[in-house]
Amino acid sequence: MTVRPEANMETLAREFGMSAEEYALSVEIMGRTPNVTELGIFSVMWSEHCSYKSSKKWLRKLPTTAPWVVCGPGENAGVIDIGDGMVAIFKMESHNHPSFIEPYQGAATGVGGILRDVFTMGARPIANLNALRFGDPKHPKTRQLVSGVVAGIGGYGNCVGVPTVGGECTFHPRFNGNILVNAMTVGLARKDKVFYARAAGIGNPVVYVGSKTGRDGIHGATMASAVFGAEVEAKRPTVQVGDPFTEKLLIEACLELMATDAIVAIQDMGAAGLTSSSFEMAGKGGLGIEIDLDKVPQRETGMSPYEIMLSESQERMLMVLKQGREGEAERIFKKWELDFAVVGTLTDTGRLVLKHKGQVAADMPVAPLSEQMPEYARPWVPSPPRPMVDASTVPAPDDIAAALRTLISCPDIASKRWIYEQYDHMVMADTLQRPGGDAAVVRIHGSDRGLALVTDCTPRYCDADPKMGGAQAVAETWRNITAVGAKPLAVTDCMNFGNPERPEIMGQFAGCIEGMAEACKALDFPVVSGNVSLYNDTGAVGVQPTPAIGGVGILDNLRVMQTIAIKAAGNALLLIGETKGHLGASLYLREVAQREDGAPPPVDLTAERRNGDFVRDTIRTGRPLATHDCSDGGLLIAVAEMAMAGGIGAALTIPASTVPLHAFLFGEDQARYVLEVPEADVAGILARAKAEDVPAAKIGTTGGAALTVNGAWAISVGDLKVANEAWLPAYMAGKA
Amino acid sequence: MKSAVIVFPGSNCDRDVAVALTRITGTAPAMVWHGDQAIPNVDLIVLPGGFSYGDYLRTGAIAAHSPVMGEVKTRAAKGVPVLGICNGFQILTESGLLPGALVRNVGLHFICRDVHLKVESADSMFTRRYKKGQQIKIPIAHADGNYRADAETLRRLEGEGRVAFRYVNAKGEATEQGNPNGSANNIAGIFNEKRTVLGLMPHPERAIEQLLGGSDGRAFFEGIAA
Amino acid sequence: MKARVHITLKQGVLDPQGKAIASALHHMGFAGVEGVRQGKFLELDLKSTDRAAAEKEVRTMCERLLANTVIEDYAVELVK
Amino acid sequence: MKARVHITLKQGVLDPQGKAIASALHHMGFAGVEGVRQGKFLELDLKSTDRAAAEKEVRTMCERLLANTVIEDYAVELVK
Ligand SMILES: Nc1ncnc2c1ncn2[C@@H]1O[C@H](COP(=O)(O)OP(=O)(O)O)[C@@H](O)[C@H]1O
Ligand SMILES: [Mg+2]
Repeated sequence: MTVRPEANMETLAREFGMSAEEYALSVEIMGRTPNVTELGIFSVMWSEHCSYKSSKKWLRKLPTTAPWVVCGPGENAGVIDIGDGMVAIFKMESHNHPSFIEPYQGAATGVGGILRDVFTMGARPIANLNALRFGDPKHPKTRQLVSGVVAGIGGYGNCVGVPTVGGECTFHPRFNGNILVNAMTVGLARKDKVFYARAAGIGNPVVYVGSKTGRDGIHGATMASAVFGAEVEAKRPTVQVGDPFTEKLLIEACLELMATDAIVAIQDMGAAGLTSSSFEMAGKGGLGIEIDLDKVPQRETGMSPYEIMLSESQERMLMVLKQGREGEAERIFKKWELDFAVVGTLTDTGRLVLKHKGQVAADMPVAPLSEQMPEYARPWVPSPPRPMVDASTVPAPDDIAAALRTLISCPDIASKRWIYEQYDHMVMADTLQRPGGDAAVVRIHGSDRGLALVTDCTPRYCDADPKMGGAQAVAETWRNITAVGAKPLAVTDCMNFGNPERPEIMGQFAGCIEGMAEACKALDFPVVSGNVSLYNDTGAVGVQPTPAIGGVGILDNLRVMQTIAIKAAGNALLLIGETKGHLGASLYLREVAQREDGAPPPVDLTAERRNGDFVRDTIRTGRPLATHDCSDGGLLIAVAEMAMAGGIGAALTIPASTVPLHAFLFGEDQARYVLEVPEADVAGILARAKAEDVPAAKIGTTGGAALTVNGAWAISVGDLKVANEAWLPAYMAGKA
Repeated sequence: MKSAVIVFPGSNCDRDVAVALTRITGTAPAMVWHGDQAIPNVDLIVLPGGFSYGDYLRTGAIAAHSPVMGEVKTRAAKGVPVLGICNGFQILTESGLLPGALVRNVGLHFICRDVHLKVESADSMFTRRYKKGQQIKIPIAHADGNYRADAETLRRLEGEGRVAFRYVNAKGEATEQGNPNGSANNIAGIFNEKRTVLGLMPHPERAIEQLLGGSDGRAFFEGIAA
Repeated sequence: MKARVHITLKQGVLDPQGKAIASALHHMGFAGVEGVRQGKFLELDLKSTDRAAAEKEVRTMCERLLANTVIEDYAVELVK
Repeated sequence: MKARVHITLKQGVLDPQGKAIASALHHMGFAGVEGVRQGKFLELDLKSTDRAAAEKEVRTMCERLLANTVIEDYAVELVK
């Protein structure tokens, strides 16, 4: 970086992605023209990625409290009380842009980053999940992106030894130029051992640990906020390489030091590295901080203050220790062969002062950078509502079995085994429900309780109706947790949208938030952490709005845990919830009728809650043999998945109603579950449902080697399984 | 039954195997940091799974030169049983305690799933609670489990009955389809000459209770405890 | 014809493998090692007998598959 | 001084990576590729200025750590 004359600072600010107003504000805060290092710091701190300047206004609408919420949004991750003196700490984060440029390293460092957000708070990470959206399978880049992203997630998570227990993966042409890679980590800590980023204690040492700082990823944070264009090529060197081995050592070393009481505050170095971590710690504590950049461990020679401060080298942490505890901390980090350096001290000046080779390289006030951080009320227009699709106008298939086969093998429903078998989902030996069901269940080590974990979102619904889609994403997450028998507690989110400077994109954002907020309130399912990724567009094409939801629930009694697999022949299948045959924005419409239109299924939050609570109670008291919710593809897909998982067929008898048969089978009405129960229990459950005003009906009987509907359209479970399992491996081998 | 689990930087199944040993043998193992050259007096040394040193260079290669491995070799020579699971197996071949090498899976991917195994020999402390020919289901989780050795070594291993476990299909046949990683002769685990050292890629410690998806690994630890 | 391809990390890109190897060598007592960088080495057997054409083709393979040009450099060498 | 080390699989040892690369190249239409072998390439920075001593030391490193001589061959080359 060559030093430029002051006159060029304004031009440089523009290159750094700052607006004219933002630059003027930075001059005002400084009381002078900022130098290159200072300007660089302003630009990353005020980048969309770090400042949430376009989204903050909306995020405030989300409910974030509940009696069990220990710490909501604002810290590195959310913290909830799960009883027995324990807390779960979790968050989801995007690594979309880096993963598009370099899928392996982009995805890998995404996992590394979210792990650090969680263990920096004192939690041992116990599970990873990931929500992936790729472009059209036929698009020439898609296969390579899938391959690289999956290998990167596995490569990192497997090596650090945290099981990757779930996630989702869907495809749509709207993601051709912008894939979504969202990673979630869940950790466990003792409630009295949670660590925060608030610095305290003037004179306390500021300590740097982990890997050395290199020139990697400089201005990565602003890249994540820039619309992709032709200049993507030029930005390539900003890719960072992850080192999961060092991360593993860092986890162990941090947890070892956290077992003592030497740490005052700790913060990982994520986006905008040393800059955001030092501002965050000093800012939260209302203090100043002085850093000697020459003490920062460096991998390369001749690094400028600008480069050191903006580097996004991975696997690094910053912490404030109690005075006199440096030796003890150093011994631990040396044992784990990690870099350790006291790089600065806390001051009472309220300023960040950087020294470099005996000179002051930057001297700026801490508080104004966050207090006067730009916040935009960007113009927005609501998405026009799409018309409801009348099921009777959608042609019925000639052959239900053929339609089922089409759906069960379509990219969005096809088995994702090819993906999750590349993830070590069993390490730590507490994975009680592996990928492939509704929610993963991970035992709380040494206890007989478990956490139910899931990620969910249906972007095509959000695109059709952002508000309904936002509510649906929360509701489906809640439902998946319920379906394994757990009580849903809280969520994290990852808001993936296009360019917020376009009013229709802001309208999608506002709509999704509104729907999410309503659902979270109605379901007592607060948002405790999250992440926003904007500018996911290329040219005029933006991604489908995708508010990915990561949910956490508690299963107090592992013995009642439900799986989706049919357990035996001769049992009844019950359908809980009302079926109106809603085909708008459904997969049936897209994959079989070749139409992508219509309003998404309405989400009735009262029904959602009532039906879910009923199912959970039934699981606690009555023990169904299997439980599965209905989502993509509707009832018939849900039953087919239960049959494939158990290797046992079923005969469905759909009650006569005004709903056309194909709409009953493939409609994506919400708030529904399928339960396998012994015949003897049917009457009791139906009576209870009736008493509680929960729609419920027997819709079939398990048994045989085939799935049939009203005595016809038999399709063997074996064939279904082949169709369901074959697509992804064949596609990845270039054969589909 | 006293045991020690060696912890290398990057080991990540150390706790899992310690839990299995504690629950099934009734005694918690000593956890020995790789930098320590002293291993307590024990009846079994375990090299756990994971990614020692990130599996950089070659899986198990750097760990094989860790200070503690000198002592492991000395003990092994004295007949102290040594068990290497997954990364531990890779460390055993890299350090020469077992013959051959483990290279990248034929499909090139990391694979995590249950596999069927055939117990080829019940004639060791590790396998004595199984029956020869018994078929069991145990998970694997590795990218480099493809066992390779020259023809002469393979002949010797087979001839001396030193193949402990073999990958098989659901019907118990050692076919290509039943072989998840391309290992020569479908080999999943082998003994040293005295059958006091065992290396295997599958993870018996992940199969010790029904809740985890299976308990076929229990007999493994019961044999050790017996 | 044979092509020998060296694929190395671009300058400044972190090399976790090289770092781990260097530190292992130190622990083993090889104090004279100041740094290690790890790369890949590929040998390709080619049908082609036209040197210039072969080189061009291998370079295309590098761009499209063999090297990850975001973080790696490559060098191609033709040998008979 | 710098040492360049090539580590290649011994003849006859299965090379899944090389095989996969060759087949990927075929799929991409590079029909002229008859086979690919993948190896490693290490660059070591050494303090030593004595060429012969350095070479000997690097060979020891190869024997003891860098190569697995059960399946791999190595070649050492000193530069500068
Ligand atoms: N990217 C992924 N990573 C891990 N597991 C995945 C991934 N994609 C899908 N899965 C797993 O496959 C199963 C089915 O996924 P999905 O169709 O999204 O479930 P649902 O319809 O219940 O939302 C789930 O258990 C999920 O965890
Ligand atoms: Mg589900």
